[in-house]
Amino acid sequence: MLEGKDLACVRGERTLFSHLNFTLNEGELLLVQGANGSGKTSLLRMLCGLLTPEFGEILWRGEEIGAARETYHAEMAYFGHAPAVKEDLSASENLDFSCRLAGIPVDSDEVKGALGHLGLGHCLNLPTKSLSQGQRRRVALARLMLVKAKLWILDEPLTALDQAALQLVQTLIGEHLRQGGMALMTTHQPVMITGIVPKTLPLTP
Amino acid sequence: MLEGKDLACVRGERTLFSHLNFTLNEGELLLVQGANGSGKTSLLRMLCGLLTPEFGEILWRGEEIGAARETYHAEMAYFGHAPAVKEDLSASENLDFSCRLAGIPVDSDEVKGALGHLGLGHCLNLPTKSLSQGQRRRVALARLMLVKAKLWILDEPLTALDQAALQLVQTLIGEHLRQGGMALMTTHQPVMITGIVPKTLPLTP
Amino acid sequence: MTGIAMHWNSWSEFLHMGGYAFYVWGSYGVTAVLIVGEILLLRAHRQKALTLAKRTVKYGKVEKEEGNDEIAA
Amino acid sequence: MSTLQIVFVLLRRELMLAMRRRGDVLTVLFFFVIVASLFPLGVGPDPKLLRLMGGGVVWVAALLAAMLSLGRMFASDYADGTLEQLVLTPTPPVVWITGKILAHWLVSGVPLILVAPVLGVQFGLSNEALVVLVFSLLLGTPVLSLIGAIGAALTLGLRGGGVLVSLLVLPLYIPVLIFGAGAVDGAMSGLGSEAHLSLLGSILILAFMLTPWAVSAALRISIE
Amino acid sequence: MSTLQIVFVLLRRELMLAMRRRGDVLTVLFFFVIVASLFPLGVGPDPKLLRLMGGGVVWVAALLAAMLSLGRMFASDYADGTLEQLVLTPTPPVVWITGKILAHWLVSGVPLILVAPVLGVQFGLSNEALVVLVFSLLLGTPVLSLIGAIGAALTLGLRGGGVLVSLLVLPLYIPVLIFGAGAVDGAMSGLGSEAHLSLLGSILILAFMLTPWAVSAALRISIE
Amino acid sequence: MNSINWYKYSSPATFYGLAGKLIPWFYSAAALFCVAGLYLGLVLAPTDFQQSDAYRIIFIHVPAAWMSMFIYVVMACWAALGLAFNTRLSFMMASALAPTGAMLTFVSLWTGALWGKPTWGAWWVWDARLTSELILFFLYLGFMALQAAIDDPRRADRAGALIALVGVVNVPIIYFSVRWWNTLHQGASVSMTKAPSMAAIMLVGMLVMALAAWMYAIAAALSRARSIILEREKNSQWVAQMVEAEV
Ligand code: HEM
Ligand SMILES: Nc1ncnc2c1ncn2[C@@H]1O[C@H](COP(=O)(O)OP(=O)(O)OP(=O)(O)O)[C@@H](O)[C@H]1O
Ligand SMILES: Nc1ncnc2c1ncn2[C@@H]1O[C@H](COP(=O)(O)OP(=O)(O)OP(=O)(O)O)[C@@H](O)[C@H]1O
Ligand SMILES: [Mg+2]
Ligand SMILES: [Mg+2]
Repeated sequence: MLEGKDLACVRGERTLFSHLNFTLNEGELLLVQGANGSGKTSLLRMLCGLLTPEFGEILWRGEEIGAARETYHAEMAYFGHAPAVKEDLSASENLDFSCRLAGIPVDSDEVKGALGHLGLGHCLNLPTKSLSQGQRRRVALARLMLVKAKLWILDEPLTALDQAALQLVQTLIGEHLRQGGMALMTTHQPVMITGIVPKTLPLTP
Repeated sequence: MLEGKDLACVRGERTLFSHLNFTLNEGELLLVQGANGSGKTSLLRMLCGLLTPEFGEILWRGEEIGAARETYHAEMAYFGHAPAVKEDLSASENLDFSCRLAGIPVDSDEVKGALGHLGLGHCLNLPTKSLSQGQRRRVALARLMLVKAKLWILDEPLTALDQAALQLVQTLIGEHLRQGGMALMTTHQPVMITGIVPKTLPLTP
Repeated sequence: MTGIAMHWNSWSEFLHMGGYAFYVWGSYGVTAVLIVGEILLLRAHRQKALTLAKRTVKYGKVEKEEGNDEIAA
Repeated sequence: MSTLQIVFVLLRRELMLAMRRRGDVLTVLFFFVIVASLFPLGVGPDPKLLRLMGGGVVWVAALLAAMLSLGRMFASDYADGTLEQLVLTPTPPVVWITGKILAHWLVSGVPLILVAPVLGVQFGLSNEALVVLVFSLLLGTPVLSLIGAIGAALTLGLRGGGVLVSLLVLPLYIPVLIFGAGAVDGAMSGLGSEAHLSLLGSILILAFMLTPWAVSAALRISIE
Repeated sequence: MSTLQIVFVLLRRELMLAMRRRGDVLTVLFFFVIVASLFPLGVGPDPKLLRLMGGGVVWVAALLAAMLSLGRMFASDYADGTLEQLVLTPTPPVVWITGKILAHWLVSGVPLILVAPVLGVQFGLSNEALVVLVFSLLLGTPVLSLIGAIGAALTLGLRGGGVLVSLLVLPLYIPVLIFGAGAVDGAMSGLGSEAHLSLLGSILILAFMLTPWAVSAALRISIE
Repeated sequence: MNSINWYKYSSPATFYGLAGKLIPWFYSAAALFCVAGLYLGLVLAPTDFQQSDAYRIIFIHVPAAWMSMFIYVVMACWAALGLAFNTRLSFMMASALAPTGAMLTFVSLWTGALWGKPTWGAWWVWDARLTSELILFFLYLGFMALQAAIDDPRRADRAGALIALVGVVNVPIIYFSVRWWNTLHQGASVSMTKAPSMAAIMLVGMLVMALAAWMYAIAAALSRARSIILEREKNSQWVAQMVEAEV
């Protein structure tokens, strides 16, 4: 479904990778692996359409993602290094607005449910600036549950999370895959999702 | 020599720690331990005199560090989260200026020696903005070698370093201690310095 | 206060202020509004602080009174 | 959801954020007032001279205040990742960009329009000139937000962005300044200000149609 | 090393850094020129009017440019940890603070002084007035750097720092503006400008003796 | 520490209770003086032969102008005390005074403008006294904006205190420079009419109103200080006990 063909990435004056090929089908998880600075974030941003590849093309259901921008973005959710959470809004306001802006109207029960599922039930209405780093990332993760995208692109979703949250996120990904979703992620931590054998994609210069 | 008596620290509205006591003598290493956000950096900044303790006092050779500011700062070196390296200056210019500003005139051979020892011999004259994160921290570490302070206060000196550099830094600390220096550091990584049994100082609220 | 009598002959004269009603009452009126406004804001501030304190007490985040906290106490 | 709904949601969000950080909004407003008040102090208290300068000074102060408030337009969204998420919505960028510019104008342009008459009074402008001043600002400040957005988008994440953006944007502001201040002068001198105001109006329409595209391109460049 | 040597090393470092990022310095200079040039555009081309305003406008532009350049004074040192290291040197903070303020003035005040005569000519100032303008800037811009340093130090690391610093600093700049512009006006009107210049001089001496202490206190507060 | 007793009085908990008892008294005094002053000024005082009844603005204008300057000085004194002795209460008093001071500054500007239009024919002239009052307003706003921009209360306190002190050093400089600026040029077509030799009753009325403004300012500042204390000390034992006792 998502295909990368002969991709190359150049940042500054360095070629980070080249001749990269992969396919990702329904129910599959692709782990992008590599050292610090090897270009994982760059690859993920490329797959979102935020960065233009130096060479090669990226296909979504056989179409180039630039050409199919609207349908592609409607089916995709990106979780980046920055949590995309406004410090002055509360967790539920944040979620509400980000879903609406993505074109998905949600009601407040859904929002509450998602936040409760991620263990934020007691701080729905606090401004997020008084939440800890890990809690903010949970707010961002709750968005994934609401947006109901087909393809998840996750950049280090496991950092800053404690043991319980780690487990939760992995279960979340597992369920998503079992329901026919696909996911592509990077992480420096071990990933264990019951019933799923992830494909790996090593990045080397 | 360095003594903390009944120290307490309040950040924002939270008391991070209180009733903290310790002594650090020549040749000793004190490891400050605690979870994220437990106040390690705050304690170290307090010991530098950058932060005023909410309660308690800090003594250097029996004198309050505020009163003995000049002598204390002349004998102390701090290595913080931020590497204190100017991106637009080269590694050797950076070192040269920072030593001179600390009141220690150095000649260029010494600077070259220190940078060479830390494996930066080949990029003495590049502006530091084109160095990687780990290399920048090495530049900052080279300053410790030149300033010849009695007391080292090191905040996570081991992050962003690769295996070889880790080894090097620990050897450096070991030598410093054997020559009668003292060091106080925080880290989330295991520390192994031959011949030294570090004291530990756990931080709990 | 003998020798000082009420200056005005009628209400309307008082309100008219010798033709300067707009300026005089404009001054007094806006000042009154500002003072009442400030008092209302002060009350709102106090209510907010009280609810905050109550919530804090309810969630049990109260620190133990510490011997070395006499500056804080 | 329809395009209009998206703009509406965005506006609500931006206004809510502005309410939560009222301080920022007020600070820009007072900057405007202070800058305008500096001029009499520099030039001297002669009322005749001040009356002649009034419109121009208020307009220059508005330009500078608008320029300083540009930092807020995309920077925080860029820093916390919201901007990326907006780019990744299926909505065409031009739509939400228009919404953001509109919000910026509501938050930092409209307050200027509201206090401008007070400043005008301080400079001794006639009543008619005060009305024209307000009208010219009503037509001109949206243009400042629109053009400024391009500069703000281009300088995202650059060091020294503040001064740089002024260099990019101030020259583009000059036509607005000329027609805006010209309208007020026209009203003061009795020459009439319709011509100036209608030129401002056409600049507004032009800017409204073109700049969102330019901003969209600029954001793509900055986000890469 | 002696105190003087430390100041000298610091100056060398700051100037070297300024050379490496010439763009920043030039941008402030252009801002100065653009702001001063906006006025004739806003006010109209009447030469008499412009002559009357000239000194005041150049001085206001200098104030605004100085204010915008304040962001550079401590911010990057604060962000990369250099400021902490400076605080931790045995040298008394007042010494290196004086050095930094001096460097700031050399980098952003002196260029203004050099181009000011050109702007003065644009406004039709007399030769004598041009000389006085340069002198008044020579005495006044160091005060702008000195007072500005307090604002810059207090707003370190705050969001919206740019506009905030202007709110803090511009009111305090007013005496400098009044005497500076007054000196130029005095020269233009033939009333003489010695009184104004000597007042500027006394303000400079006062500021030079007091502000480093205030800045030192402000930095301690902001670094905590 | 030999000044334990002193600390006790400056302790927010003690102050909180004390202020709570005092506030009603100050409010009552303010209301009393205000009623008396208004009666004197609006009802009893005769019409001024020069300015007709427009002069009655004086009964708020002058008290507000006096208090606006006085409060700034008091605020700076609290700030200095706070920086010198590190007492948190002093900082809180400084922040509590600022909004009231700014409000009164605005009142004096507003009433002055409304007075100026009938007497001078202009809402505003760039007169020395007017201009320095305007700058005082900016100084208040700068203080408040700085405190609002800082999240950490400790830093906010100290930074605010420092800018208040810098401001108070500058106030005389600003005042004299503005005066000088204005009198040197003397281009203004209107100049401040000399204060008319006031009838005794006007003077008394004005003084009574000034007292009212003073009492009000104290009451408002104390009340704001109490809320600030409550916000800052919400984690402490005494607030918990107090809140629980109240519930
Ligand atoms: C916006 C305009 C005005 C402002 C900002 C203003 C400001 C002030 C200030 C700051 C004071 C106290 C000064 C001191 O005690 O030294 C004051 C006092 C006074 N003002 Fe105004 N004023 C304004 C307009 C007027 C007007 C239009 C009049 C009357 C024609 C007026 C009459 C007075 C009088 C009689 C006093 C008391 C005299 C004294 O104590 O020296 N003011 N004003
Ligand atoms: N905007 C940019 N301009 C120039 N170079 C860049 C830019 N962004 C990133 N780089 C460089 O590209 C390289 C790869 O960065 P990237 O963020 O993709 O790494 P990564 O694999 O995600 O690393 P990490 O594990 O630390 O997240 C780095 O060397 C970085 O310096
Ligand atoms: N300027 C500040 N104002 C308010 N709170 C602060 C400030 N600086 C730090 N804190 C808070 O103090 C706590 C301790 O911070 P500190 O940096 O000392 O932690 P740390 O032990 O060094 O953590 P880490 O292991 O992540 O480095 C954190 O909860 C932080 O939010
Ligand atoms: Mg990455
Ligand atoms: Mg730390």
